Amino acid sequence: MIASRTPDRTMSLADAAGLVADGARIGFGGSWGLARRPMAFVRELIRQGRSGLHVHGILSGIDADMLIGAGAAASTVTSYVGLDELGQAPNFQRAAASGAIEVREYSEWLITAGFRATNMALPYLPWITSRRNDLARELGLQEVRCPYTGTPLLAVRAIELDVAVIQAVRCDSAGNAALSVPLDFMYDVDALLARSAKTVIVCAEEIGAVDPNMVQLIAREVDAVVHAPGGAWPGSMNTCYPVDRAHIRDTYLPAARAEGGFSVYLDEHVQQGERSR
Amino acid sequence: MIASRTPDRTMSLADAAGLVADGARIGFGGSWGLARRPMAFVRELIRQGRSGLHVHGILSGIDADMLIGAGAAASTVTSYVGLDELGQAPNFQRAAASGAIEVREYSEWLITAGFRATNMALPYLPWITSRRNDLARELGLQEVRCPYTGTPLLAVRAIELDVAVIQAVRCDSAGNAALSVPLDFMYDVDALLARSAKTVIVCAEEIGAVDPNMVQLIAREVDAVVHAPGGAWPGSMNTCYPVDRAHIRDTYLPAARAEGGFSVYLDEHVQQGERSR
Amino acid sequence: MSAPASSPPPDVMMAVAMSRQVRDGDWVSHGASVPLAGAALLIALEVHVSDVDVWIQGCVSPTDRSLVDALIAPERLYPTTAAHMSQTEIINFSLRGSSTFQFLRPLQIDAHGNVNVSVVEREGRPPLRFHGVAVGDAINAVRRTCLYVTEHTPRVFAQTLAFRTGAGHDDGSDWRPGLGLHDAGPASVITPLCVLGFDQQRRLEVRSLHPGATLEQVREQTGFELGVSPKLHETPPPSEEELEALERVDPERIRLLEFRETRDAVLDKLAGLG
Amino acid sequence: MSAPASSPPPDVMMAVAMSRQVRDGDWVSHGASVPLAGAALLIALEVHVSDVDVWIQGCVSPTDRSLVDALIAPERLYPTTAAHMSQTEIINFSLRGSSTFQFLRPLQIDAHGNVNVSVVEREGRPPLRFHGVAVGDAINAVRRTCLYVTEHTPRVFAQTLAFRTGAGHDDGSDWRPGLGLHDAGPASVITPLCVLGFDQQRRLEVRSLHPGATLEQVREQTGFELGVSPKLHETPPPSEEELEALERVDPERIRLLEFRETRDAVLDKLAGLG
Repeated sequence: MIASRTPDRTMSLADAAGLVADGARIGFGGSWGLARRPMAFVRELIRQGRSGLHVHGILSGIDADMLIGAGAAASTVTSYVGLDELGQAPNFQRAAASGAIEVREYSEWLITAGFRATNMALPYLPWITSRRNDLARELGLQEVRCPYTGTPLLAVRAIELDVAVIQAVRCDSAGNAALSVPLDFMYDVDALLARSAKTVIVCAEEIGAVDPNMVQLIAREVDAVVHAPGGAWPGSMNTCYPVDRAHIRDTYLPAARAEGGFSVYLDEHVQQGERSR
Repeated sequence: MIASRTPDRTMSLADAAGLVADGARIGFGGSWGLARRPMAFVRELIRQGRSGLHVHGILSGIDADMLIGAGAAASTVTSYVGLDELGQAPNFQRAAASGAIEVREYSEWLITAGFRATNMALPYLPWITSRRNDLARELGLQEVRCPYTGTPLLAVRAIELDVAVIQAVRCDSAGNAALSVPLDFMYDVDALLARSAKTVIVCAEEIGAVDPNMVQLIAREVDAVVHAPGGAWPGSMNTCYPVDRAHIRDTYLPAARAEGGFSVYLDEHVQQGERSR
Repeated sequence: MSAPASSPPPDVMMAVAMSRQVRDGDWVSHGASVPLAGAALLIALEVHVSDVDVWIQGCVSPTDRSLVDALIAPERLYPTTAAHMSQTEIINFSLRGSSTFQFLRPLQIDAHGNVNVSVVEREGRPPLRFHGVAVGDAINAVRRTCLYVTEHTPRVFAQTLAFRTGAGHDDGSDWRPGLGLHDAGPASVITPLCVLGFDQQRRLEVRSLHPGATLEQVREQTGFELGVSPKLHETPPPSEEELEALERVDPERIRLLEFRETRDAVLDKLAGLG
Repeated sequence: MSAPASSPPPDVMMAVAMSRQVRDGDWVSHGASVPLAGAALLIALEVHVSDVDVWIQGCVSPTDRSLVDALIAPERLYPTTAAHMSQTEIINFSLRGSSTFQFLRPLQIDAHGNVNVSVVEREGRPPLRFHGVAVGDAINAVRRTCLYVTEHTPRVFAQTLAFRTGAGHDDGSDWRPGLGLHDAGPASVITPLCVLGFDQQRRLEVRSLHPGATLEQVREQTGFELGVSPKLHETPPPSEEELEALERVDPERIRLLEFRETRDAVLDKLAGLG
């Protein structure tokens, strides 16, 4: 009798970041701009000098802002890049205004619609909202008609990713991942985003057995599992730790706001590697 | 300071069945033909003499068969009517062959697609499977083209219900319902079906507080909560009780198979009311 | 119209006026990082309504009514919630027309309640780009949206929007039928000066002036012709009950985060909390 | 080709032949009430493959490998599963082409692997209506489907189907590209007599004959012209390992439920189990 081999998908942060090519379409999970964002992974991408990334998120935050500040991003495809109640994302604001990055702004509902389409292997999904606005026009969304009722609908094009990276509360070594325990408000759309990607990387606070009722990504859907405790810092991680507001307010934001000031931040807080937290 | 009123949506089985009109489009939840089907509710509909029902299910079973045998059904709209490993559903088979009921056969994927459309308030959902077959032809499904890729796709029309009835493991008096604990294989499509209905009735094995992580229907989505312990009998209920195989094999099936024999079954096992089990 | 000796501060008057827009029976979908709207919602729950459901940070009707928790520590709401409702489900729920009320804060509003949340034009410099998040969808799907702005200026109430993030009442026509949309859209606008509603032509009109504000002042600060409701009145000042509720739910005055002048002070406070 | 003195019984030969269709790396989506396919899958897991994932009754790769539990007591699988995967997600997963293998049992199969699971024609009486459940979708989306039938007759292998529930290889053309479908479809057919595959024109051909079966017999029992693979051979009889595994996973011979003659005896047995 053969015992099933349980695949071990764990790898180092460096090896996992090595799965991301320059110019990749990469999506980051997370709930708002400072919650559950895979920052350890973002910092590793910067240390490895990745460039030309097309940064996707359903909502984005400090992940996108830091990549932009490091010159690693070519575009953003998301419905939000900001730091929540702490304000705007300075690197994003500057790059968007100067045209240094391309901004492809979706609404939150439209971008989930694009990922829903990919999840169902559809090239588009019809949609009823975001009508008669400049957002849909700017995105070049076409109109379709229901063949039964004649209703005109927006056609949201499927959004595909090369890589998705999610910071999870817990994951086993095979890849069964509990993204959020208890469930927070974006856990299920993080799974939508992951399922739109060819390669899925889970960074987990803890590696270990996961309650089968709380598995939000199945091992088979995950390509790499990285042990990244504290990996959402300086953002928050579910019930594990809160936002490091002092760091963002007193260190991150001033550096990001100063023209040319961000390289000092990167030298001090990124290039020297992850600290244990 | 006002304390929030928690609405009490509990009502008697009889009152809840009174919410179903003759000729209603009614959907029943459940996992396969003999699992988690709201049979106490079905029996009450028969006792109240309901007729002309359009019986929907993602999968259907003894619920549809019993309603057909009682002359309460005008049509079935589902991807399965059967008694699982115990075999075919005799009342359905006879009525389908004779034309006594209209059979609108979907595939399981197409019918969930129809409910997914309604869940997103779409009049149709594009779909890639069930291609070049007689099922799609028989249902009169149209083809649409993706406006971006030109891909021809099946258009599955949204399916709307007047009433949905779900047998749940546990529900609070406001209507927060755990359909299945632990999660079985159809819990989420039961929620899809419920969310396609104007009126949602939850029959629960137990009335009481529900773990917020296990709530699959939110109180606001539920119109009536019925305490119906043992309500899935003679089918099974999740981990609560198994199928009463002896009853189905030795009593139900012979009665349903005999031409004209089912009225005796109804007299003995339905008309006399629910027994405590 | 006589102004009282001391008018209530704009954050108080706005929170209270906004709270009165919530109705019994509502399902309120609540955004993040909008503590003024949060204060209004909590006042409503404390004083005005008894059977409202709230969706906030993925939680359905948590019994924790602390504004600071909702803003910066959503994990404290989790143990007090009746149910978690995922992002996909709340979107679907709203698409089906079941979400009946939401506060939205635009950068600009035109005469028909169309909104810009995306672009700030700057003289001699490229425009700044912000994000609409779900505004362009919610304003189409949620039955009644209450728009609010913390500055009432001609730049905010603009003849022409820099960018239309969301269609409110479009050109004033009843444009929703036939597009798969329910009857929905902006129902009111609350500013530091007044409460606005929509007339029969779905054009903004002044419904009530906050204590201390004048019609001339409002018109001067609005970039388009503004009608006046035949029932124009003074916004009833905050009641004792409303003020007590506000103090109860927001003792730290986190709501002031949404006002330009007090924003930094609130951030200082937040750094010491949570 | 010489038949051995005693041929293995059809349920054993079929279960074993079917088990050999599963490959390392497969994701197998498994249906309900198909214990012969269940036995085949469990033999595969016990003997042939080491890194296969199984989706069964909503459970992903439960370590409980009892066939009777999978058939009539799925709740016993729950505590042994790595994860629950909902119906919506398994459908999406399959639509994305990630489900690589599935057993399907049609009522009829034509020369290009199109299948009927819906209609049984009866002489002088109206046809009986059955259900395809997900067959018409799975045969389009799952990368390799293994069709199987427990009777090999001209009525089963029909020139013309009474109803086409699912398109296998249609008219033999490569019809999937351009329709949003992945490369997928029926890869093999197992019967009580033989193993069939598809030739270059996507037409059925005999690959191997079970011990005791002859080509003449197979052709006689097939309602259309049947090709023969240039590599035609005898189906290797069940190995000791395979037989032991079968005995281990299905000591009650629940698999016989799928054969007409033994169906009632199995139901008697099931009534006493679970």
